Amino acid sequence: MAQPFPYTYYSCDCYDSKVAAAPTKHASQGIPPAEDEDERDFDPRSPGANYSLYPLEHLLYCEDCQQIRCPRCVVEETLNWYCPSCLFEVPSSVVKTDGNRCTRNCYNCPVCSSPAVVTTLEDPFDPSSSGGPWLLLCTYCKWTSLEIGIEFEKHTGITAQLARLGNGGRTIPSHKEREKERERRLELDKHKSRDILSGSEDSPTTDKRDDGPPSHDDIYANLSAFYKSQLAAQQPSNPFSPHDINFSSPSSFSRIMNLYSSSTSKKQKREKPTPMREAASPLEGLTLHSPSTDTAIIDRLKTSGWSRTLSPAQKLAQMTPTVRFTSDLRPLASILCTKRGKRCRSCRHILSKPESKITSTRYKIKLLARNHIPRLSLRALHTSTSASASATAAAAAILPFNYDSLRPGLPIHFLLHISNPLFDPVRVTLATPSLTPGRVHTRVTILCPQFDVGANTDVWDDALSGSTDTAAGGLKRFSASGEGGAGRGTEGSGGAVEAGKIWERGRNWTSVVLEVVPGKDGKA
Amino acid sequence: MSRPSARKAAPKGEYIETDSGNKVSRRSAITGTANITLGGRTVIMADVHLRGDLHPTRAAPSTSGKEPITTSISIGRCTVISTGSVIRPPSRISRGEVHYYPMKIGDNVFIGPHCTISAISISSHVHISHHVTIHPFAMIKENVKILPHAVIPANMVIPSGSVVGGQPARVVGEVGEGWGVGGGVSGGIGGGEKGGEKGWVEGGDLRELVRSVK
Amino acid sequence: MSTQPAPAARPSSDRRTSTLQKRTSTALPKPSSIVLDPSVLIAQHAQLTGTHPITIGPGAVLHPHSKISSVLAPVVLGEGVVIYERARIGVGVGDAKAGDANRRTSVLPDRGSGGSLARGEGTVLGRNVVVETNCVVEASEIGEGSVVEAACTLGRGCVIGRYCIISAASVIPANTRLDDFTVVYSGNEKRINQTMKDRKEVRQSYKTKHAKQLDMFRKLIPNQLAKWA
Amino acid sequence: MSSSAGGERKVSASLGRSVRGQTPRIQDLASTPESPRTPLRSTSQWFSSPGGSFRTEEEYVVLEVGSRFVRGGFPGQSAPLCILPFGPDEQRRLGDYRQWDPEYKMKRRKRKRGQEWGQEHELYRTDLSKLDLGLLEDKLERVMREAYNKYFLLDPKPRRILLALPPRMPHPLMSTILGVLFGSMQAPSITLLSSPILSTVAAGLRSALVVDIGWAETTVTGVYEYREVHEARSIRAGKMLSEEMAKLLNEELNEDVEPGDPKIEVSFEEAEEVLTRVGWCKSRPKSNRNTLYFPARTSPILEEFEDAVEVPEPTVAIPFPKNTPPTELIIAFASLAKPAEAALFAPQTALNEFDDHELPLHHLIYRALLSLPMDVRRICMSRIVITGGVSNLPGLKTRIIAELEAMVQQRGWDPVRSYGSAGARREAILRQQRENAELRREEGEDKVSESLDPDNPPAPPSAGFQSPEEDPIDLKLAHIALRNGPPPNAYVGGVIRGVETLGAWAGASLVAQLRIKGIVEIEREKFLQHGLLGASKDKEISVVPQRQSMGPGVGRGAGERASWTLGVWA
Repeated sequence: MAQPFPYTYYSCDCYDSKVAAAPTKHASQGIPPAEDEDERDFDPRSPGANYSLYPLEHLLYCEDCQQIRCPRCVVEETLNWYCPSCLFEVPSSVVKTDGNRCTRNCYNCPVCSSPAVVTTLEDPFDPSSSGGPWLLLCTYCKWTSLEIGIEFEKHTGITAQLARLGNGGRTIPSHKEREKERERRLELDKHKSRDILSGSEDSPTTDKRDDGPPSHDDIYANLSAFYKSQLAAQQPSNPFSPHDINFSSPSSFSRIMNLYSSSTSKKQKREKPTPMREAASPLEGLTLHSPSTDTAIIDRLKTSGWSRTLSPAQKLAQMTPTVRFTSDLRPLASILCTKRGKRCRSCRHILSKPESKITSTRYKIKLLARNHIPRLSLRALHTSTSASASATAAAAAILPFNYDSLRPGLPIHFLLHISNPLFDPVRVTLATPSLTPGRVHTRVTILCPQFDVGANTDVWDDALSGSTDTAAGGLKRFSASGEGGAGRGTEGSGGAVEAGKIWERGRNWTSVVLEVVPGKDGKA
Repeated sequence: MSRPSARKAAPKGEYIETDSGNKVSRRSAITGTANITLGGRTVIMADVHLRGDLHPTRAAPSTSGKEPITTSISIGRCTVISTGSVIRPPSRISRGEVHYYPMKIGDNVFIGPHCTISAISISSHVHISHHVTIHPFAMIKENVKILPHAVIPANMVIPSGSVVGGQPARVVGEVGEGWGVGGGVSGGIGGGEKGGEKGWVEGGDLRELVRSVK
Repeated sequence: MSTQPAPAARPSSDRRTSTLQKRTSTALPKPSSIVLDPSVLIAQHAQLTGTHPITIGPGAVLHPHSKISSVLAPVVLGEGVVIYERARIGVGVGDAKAGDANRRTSVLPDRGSGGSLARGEGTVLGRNVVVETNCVVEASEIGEGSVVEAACTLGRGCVIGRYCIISAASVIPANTRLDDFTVVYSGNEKRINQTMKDRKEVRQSYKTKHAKQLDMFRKLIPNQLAKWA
Repeated sequence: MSSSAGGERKVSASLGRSVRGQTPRIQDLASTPESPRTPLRSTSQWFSSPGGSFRTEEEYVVLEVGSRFVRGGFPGQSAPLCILPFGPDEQRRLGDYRQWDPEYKMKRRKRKRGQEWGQEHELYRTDLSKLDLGLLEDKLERVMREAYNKYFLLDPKPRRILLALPPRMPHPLMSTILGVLFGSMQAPSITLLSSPILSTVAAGLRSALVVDIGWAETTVTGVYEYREVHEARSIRAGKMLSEEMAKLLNEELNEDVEPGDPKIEVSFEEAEEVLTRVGWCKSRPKSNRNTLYFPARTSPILEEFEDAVEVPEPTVAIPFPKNTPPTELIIAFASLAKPAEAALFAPQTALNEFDDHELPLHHLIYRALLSLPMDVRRICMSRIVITGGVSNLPGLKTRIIAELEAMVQQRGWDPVRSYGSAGARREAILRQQRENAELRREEGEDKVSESLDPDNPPAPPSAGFQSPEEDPIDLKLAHIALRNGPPPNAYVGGVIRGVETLGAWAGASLVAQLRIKGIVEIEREKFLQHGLLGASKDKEISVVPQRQSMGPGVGRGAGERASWTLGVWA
């Protein structure tokens, strides 16, 4: 269990407001309005509830709207960017150009996602001067860049080196080089087709000679180059002529589009067009389907088997969606993360604003809900033996999961503690369905449904006085939190449990007793 | 700064309390006490193992600043290390020699039961759940929550304010703005355990917790 | 495994141990005895218990509060083996703590069943095996140079190959066989450590580093060997 | 500010398109309307706004919202920055980190009662009766937040969104999705583009037959000159496929389970993983294998699993760590192709037994082609673009193309399937045609003549195999074309040909990079005011038949010039 039991979730108002706002949508859906009613009362077990229930520490409070603000009724705005692994701040200007990733030596293992370090392969017996060759090593699953045939000469500027290194060590031409190459070969093809008037269809095979099928990126580059050229062909070359505003403007494009529709053809005539055509060669981004690649993949599957293929997670993490085998993996530069401020979505007031310095953990502004709404906490009121049972019983009552330690029919008492952060007393009224919904019908009785909680006055002397008596049962409490909540605080239960009476009251807190009778579980 | 070695005669009990309020379980296993500093009000529980004996051999800058002697483990104030956890400074080979590096643990750090910790540094207000393994030279910043059974790979840096979990661990979320607020003196303390609410929260001020340890 | 530069190891040691390997692997359970090479380092509070023989090769290091138990079957530690704090070696050490030592045993085949002691082969750790903190090792064999990281549980009758790495907190169910160079990670994933497999120099540098580590321990940890010999 | 926009709408309906929360501009009046048939349509207004022509691509965020994944990134990138799934783990409460607990990770997830296969991995389904739009909104909202906060990392400046959607998306769905993007993501405007067209663009084509083998259904869309001209659907797609795979695995796993023990049931995740890792598709069965590039060993002899055992047939060991006890399944490689066979082609079943909504893929495609006008067909048939998640299954594309080719050879383009008594004569004709076809194939594609002239006169019965008529003018044209026209390859037609595409997202990224404006441009204020009904001033006049009716009124009626339209989505 990630969340030690017992815990408290708060439902944000945005749920209701959403439902309230719904009718328009419903109208468009044609759902009978009757549904709105039962949709209004909040069911914690409905899948939708997962999106409106939050732990207290995630809730903010908008003082202008006088409302809780959960993570989704805020608008977040980025303050600055930094790399989570080297903790360097990245200026906003380069963030985009770097593809939102760190350009230092921060890399993650493509297999298990843990950070990879740069280490050397050099023979310990005769250390070479350069200290190389270097490689990326995952300290967790021991993956190394050697497995994709990549070594580095220097231990610095990995990103730069990686950009030029393809898997298996072949060098990747830079963008410029690729551009040049494309131009050159396009020219070539033109000549070819000019000479042979029989219009020999220059099929992809003529270009297959160079390393295999072009990569995803290459195709994309070719395509966009092709389209650009086609669009440019329509336009006067002078980039500053008013025409050029329309350079790639859709009007011209769509004109090209419906070239064949008679309406525009005359206009075309006037500016003697070369109609925007389809890509005709791989250099223009056209790739014909070739069965050979398919069969190649299948054969590889057959031979290499499961272990050489990639799990869905590994695929998703990769930059290029087309990867299939472990040999296609690329080390992943760590994705930058951001410091963000939060604003109220409705009134735009700032709810939280961290200090922009990366190292600082302080906030300039932080309006927490915990300072405006009562804090609830629940714990079993029992001997340590049955405490765990009772705790889980309640869990079964509150949450969809069921524990085996649940003892049907055995009543357990819980202590509901409500503390008041406000400076005025509050009056609390509790209510619960006598039988919890869901598979396990647990009977919950609130012994004292109505009571007051005192104002939050003068914290300090209370702190001093509180110091002594709070010491009791601390060790148990500690172990509780350690083990994840089972057997929480077992001391106390001084008075007898009586209906209608609050259990205990402090300066700004009150605790009452709930009786929980776990029902028969389908399984247990 | 005081060392567990300098103990004042305490009443027989689970814990020996040092003059600066550190509580060290009699059943804890501490080797190389000379190289360990406890910031005060820090709790070392039973079966905790501190490997102070694995200390830097060549003169390294002492992390605690004041100490002339080499320090291998320095733990801040109000930090709780619970049952069965092992704290061992990380070592690596540098310039052909094995070298142990001093480990630093900040204030108000909670280390759950049965953890194995070799981090190079753990900043303040970090909450480490039970059965967590932290490999050498991991660096954990402030206000981090580590989920149970997480395995933090070596050299990993965990930025502040993140929740990490999994094997290998990755950042799986952010602790909310309100994390670690409350407990301690800021409200709710009046209740303490008696009122049904504990007087401390994860990542918050652990004084209450330390006080309650007996 | 990290590949930092490091001076040469003593090749002599290798030769010596290879012979030792043969001997230990074929060692018949002698009546209860503890055979310790004089170069063994046993720290304070390290435990050796049990009735069956325990054999520890040269240069092995037992950290404080490590526990070697031959209660049910003999234990053999090869040369340069390192056992860290709270690690427990030997058949039967797991049972006591089976419940809480690892919660995941529930979803794996119960280790009791497969771990029949009929073979009675006990536990043999090959040369330079490292067993990290809080591990429970009941495996019958772990090959040379393998590392068992912190808080692992190796069920009875497991046979782990050479240069394997069982990453932290993994659970190896009883009677599992792992090929050489296997890496077990993320709980249940397995992969082959190609680099280690293909590159001899990597293994070599790993060895030298291990040797250095051993030397370091000798410097730092007071030896209580006398108490046992 | 929404109110001000509202005022504006009332004042100047004719300026509607210019409303951006600012005052209308003259250029807007000048902008000449194009024919509503064009899916991609111009508005000069975007560029004529001050500094407009210098705006960079970063202005846009490119999204593709599929039924199981959301792809998002920036224009000019070849691949999306993030591909985010909708799994159950993505739908936990904040602070519930269960899925990171190793113990939980080890457990096999059971399918919830009354849930269909993989239902909890879907964002939406086109069948709205079972769809909780509120939940959809929640899911999408969270995912979009993740995308923006974890991957896009944009500065506070709001970004326009270029959204790729399947055509004919139910309007409630659309309005919900748009609602999220406008509401939570604060997008000032959203441009809708239909994914088949984008796939065509991303293949470098103008016309194509786009076969999108998605999750819930396979959609075959005839695209001609960037216009959808025909659409056909079948439920034989990813969902069925993975379900078949699950069946297969269950059988295999349960083989050695004692009758007493509970049957093993693999989870959706497991089936999915096996499918994506080692699933594949057989080539056409041996019969007339003229387009077969396949090793004889895994040919249809291995239909039965049994022979697979005898022959030293390659096997795959698939680990099932989530099984209790963790096992490893050794399965014949050949049988990993069965699911694709059963789910997508269903060779066992006779054609007349299929419902229209569950046609096997090759029949679906064939029919789609058949129903296209002749000249469109001959263009499309040689531009078959297979995309969608399932299309990554190795061997699938080859298979489909091969099947298609075979069918065309068999039947030509004759809609009539059985001639009864006239069969013999029919045969003769067919033979005749096949000979032509052979002849033609020998001559290869060199006959630019017929390819060159775009508006072909309606050709003899089978447009695919019309014998090229030698026309001097054509020849002349051809030469001219060759001299200063595009390479003839651009005009290939009449033969079955597969073309690879980079996918809809890449297409969208291209379009955005080239700054081409889609027909459907929705602006924030308007949408927030009126929702999809924004364009519905002329309810009564435009009653466009719609797939998912949301009441009349979103049609592209006469009044649409004044406001935005829903284009293909109407």
